[in-house]
Amino acid sequence: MSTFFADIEAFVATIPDGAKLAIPPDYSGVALAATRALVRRNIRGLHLIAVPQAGLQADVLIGAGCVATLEAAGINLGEYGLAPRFTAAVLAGSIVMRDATCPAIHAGLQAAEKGIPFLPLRGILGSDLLRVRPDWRVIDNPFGINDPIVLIPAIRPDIALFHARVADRHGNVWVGVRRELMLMAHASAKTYVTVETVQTDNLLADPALAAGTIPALYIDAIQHAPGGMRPLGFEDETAHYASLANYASLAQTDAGFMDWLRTWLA
Amino acid sequence: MSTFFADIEAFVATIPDGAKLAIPPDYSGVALAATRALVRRNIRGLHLIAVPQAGLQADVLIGAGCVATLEAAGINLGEYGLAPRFTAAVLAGSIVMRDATCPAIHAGLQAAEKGIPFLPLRGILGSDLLRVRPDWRVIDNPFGINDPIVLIPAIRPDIALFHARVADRHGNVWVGVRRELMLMAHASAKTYVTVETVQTDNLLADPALAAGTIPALYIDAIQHAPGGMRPLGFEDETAHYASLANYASLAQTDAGFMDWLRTWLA
Amino acid sequence: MSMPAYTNEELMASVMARLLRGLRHVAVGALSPLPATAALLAGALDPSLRVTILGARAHQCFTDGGRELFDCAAQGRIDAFFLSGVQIDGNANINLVGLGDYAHPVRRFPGSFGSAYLYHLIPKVILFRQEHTPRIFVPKVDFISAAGTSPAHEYRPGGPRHLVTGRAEFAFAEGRFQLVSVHGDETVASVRAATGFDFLSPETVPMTSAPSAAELVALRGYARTQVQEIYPAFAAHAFGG
Amino acid sequence: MSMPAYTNEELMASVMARLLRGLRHVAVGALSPLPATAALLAGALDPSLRVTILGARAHQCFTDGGRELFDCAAQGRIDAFFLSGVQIDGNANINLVGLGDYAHPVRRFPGSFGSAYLYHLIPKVILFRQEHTPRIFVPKVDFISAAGTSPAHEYRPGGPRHLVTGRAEFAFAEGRFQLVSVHGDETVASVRAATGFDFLSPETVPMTSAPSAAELVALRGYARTQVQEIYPAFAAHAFGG
Repeated sequence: MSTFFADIEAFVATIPDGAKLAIPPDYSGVALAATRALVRRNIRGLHLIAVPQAGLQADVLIGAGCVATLEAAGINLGEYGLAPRFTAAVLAGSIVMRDATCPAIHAGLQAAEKGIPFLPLRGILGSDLLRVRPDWRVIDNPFGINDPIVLIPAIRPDIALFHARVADRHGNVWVGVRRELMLMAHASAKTYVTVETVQTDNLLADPALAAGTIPALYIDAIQHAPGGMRPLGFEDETAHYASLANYASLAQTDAGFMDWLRTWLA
Repeated sequence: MSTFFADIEAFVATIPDGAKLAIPPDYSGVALAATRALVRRNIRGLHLIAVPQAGLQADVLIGAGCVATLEAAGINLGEYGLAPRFTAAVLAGSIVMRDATCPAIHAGLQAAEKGIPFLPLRGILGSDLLRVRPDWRVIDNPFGINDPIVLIPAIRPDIALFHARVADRHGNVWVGVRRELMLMAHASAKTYVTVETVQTDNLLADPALAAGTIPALYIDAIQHAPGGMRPLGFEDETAHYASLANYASLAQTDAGFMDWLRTWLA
Repeated sequence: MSMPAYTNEELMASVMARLLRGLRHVAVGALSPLPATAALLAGALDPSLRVTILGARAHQCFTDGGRELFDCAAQGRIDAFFLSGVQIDGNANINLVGLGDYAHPVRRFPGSFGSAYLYHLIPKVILFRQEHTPRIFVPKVDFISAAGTSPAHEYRPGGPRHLVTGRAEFAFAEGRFQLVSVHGDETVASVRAATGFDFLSPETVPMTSAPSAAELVALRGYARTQVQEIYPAFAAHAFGG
Repeated sequence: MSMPAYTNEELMASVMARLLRGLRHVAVGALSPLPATAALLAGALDPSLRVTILGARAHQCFTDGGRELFDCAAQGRIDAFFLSGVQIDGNANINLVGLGDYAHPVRRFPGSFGSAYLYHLIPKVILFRQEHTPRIFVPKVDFISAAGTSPAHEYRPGGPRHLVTGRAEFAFAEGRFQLVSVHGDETVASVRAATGFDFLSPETVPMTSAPSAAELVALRGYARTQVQEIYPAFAAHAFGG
């Protein structure tokens, strides 16, 4: 089912304005080369679903005006503090923030993965999240007595977008222990992946690799994009932290962010 | 958390009469050496939960009088037909059969894995399974209108028991794509595993192997038992089919089964 | 009457394979040699058809454990599936559990497996049963493993669309079976005599199209080779030529 | 007043580590350098304590994706966890979202992360916050990310048990904080002046026990080395010696 694209502009061209886009956190496989191509083509109105939290990628997309709604359990730049463009946008009221809690986002995706309308989840009761998320319901557990429990509705993204180490020519993608990427692929209508390398050998033919592989059945678009997480490091923490620190200091102001963005897009 | 046992009698000694025991199907990792030790020590009153279907192992335990209840979506000897001791026991009314459907067993275990009291599941409506499983409920989907949906209560086994290729000295167990074994381990209070080999290198230190590894956190007991699936074949289908055929022909009668059992236990 | 140039299994497989035309993904359950043959035949004739055969390593891509087939179906990623029954009734209810009263059965079978779920979720479910007799095709099954029809308000993207037996092919629509074609020497009357429930039919129906030369080549080449690895016993008798 | 022989972070970490004694498994969230230090210290002193630190490859065994921490907690396999807040009130409610009205906040913080869930499920949640001022410890949080207490009928195996700040240690029981000890030169009065909510306390409380020699060795040896890899900036200033 997977289509291999020859360039990243073509790869992102089929991601429409207003798409409900599932993205992983900065420490997982963030598709930043694809994000840059999305900003370049001036995509608008994205509904980002952070699985379960967001970082640089979401902050850049928000700063560049691409985002209408962010659904996340949290957003920051790791040790480098608040996500400045997100903070500014929320204070200005220019994006809709759908606050969540990490397990609720996983549960919503698992509901979509299972094709069920909701998943129950313990905890959360008494949190103001229930007040600001009227789409989360509380029912009395039908298997208990006077036992309120929260129901999280299914989250079905239009597109899951992430970066991974390797795809094979059959369209299978290896993610290893990053199973949240597999959950995103199962739960989303389509899955777009950029990869460091493309190999000929079938990943599913190797019993060790197969265990960490998303089958091509779930993958719609693949783009070979070495360094596709830059400026973040892919399994290179020094580069990773340095980029976050640099961004965090520049993006404190609109002007500083625009400088960073111009450099990045150039 | 994993304890390594020196012999299989000690390994099974802590599995009590009446335990709610989760077991995989014949094509997955069936712990038959451990099963033989359980029969030898004359275990009684087991509540078997087949994940999601049973075969030789369950039939032998039923024939040997070890089972009070079987919960399964199905039981047979693969191409070799009906499970004869199960069939005889049901016709004689000597075991309680809790008929299920495959995804309901997976869903019940996933509910236990998530620590939630139930999971909703599509389908099933109109099936007589709902009549014979009063513990399954039907509610109106709170997110829909006039949309009945089945709720499957959590299945929390006392012990998951299975056979796997390899454990490491830290107590981690590799199951590869056999993720239902991982689900069983997460959902069960305790997990007992027999393995073909024990290695020194930490499975979690290898990114490829880690993706298919159940961490020691979930593993309580490990027994090194090469050939622990015999007479079934472990990744050896010829031996596998031959044993099933042999058993299927002998176990048609009580006497034939007792002959088979005596030989197996000797 | 001349000896047919193909076995009854080959005819059934070719009929079932034709029902998969134009689909993206067909899945076949464990212990289903005839559907596996049909799916492999369809895949041989249309390489864009994805064929998933449970229990066969070479034809299965799942990496998320036993639940993945069921999740995948609920996600709408499986277009067709095959189900059978120890009894099948005129409402397409199927029984895989037992005969007689459930609490005190006179015969007991393996169980419902995934039928109660997949029957509701996979758009095109093809029922099959080679033995076509009144003890299989009954007015009402003793136990409904999976219901053939549902009230309109129930969520049900899937359900029975076809029934292929050793004697005939039926369509299922609006809660009734309709005879589509009969195999070989069968007639509407002979099929009716072998069927315990009523079904719609014109007075005469066409004879089921025999496997084409191309179908027989694919059946006896690629499909047989693959099936042999999964179901050696079945492969030994099901293929002609 | 003499210069203490340990940093405030080292004191807090040793207090927090002592609260982990006798447990089987402590987990530490991402971006939690002080809890990570405490957990590593506790693990160094008791090798039977399993320490899971999210975001640190060397201290994490999970293989089922982002949901595993939360599933694992719900399974009862995690005994202790640490939470903090931009505001914490006298009912142990914590706020990680923002100041002012939610719809029109005056300040916005990252969000609730897993707190709304883990606070209810992990038996011993240890609240911590080095800055101990009335702007943090408020009478009532502006937004309840996670509730400190629940009605008796609600399912809640977990909850807040302790609070460790830069000035003092508190216990939390029956819906109230109780002062347990004060650090260094602090007094009940100075802690009360720094705290925006009321709490129980005798007239005088003991001084918090300083890190022992063994604790300091483990802190500045094993714990520091490990923390450096995860939180280089924190490690650069938090450790003395």
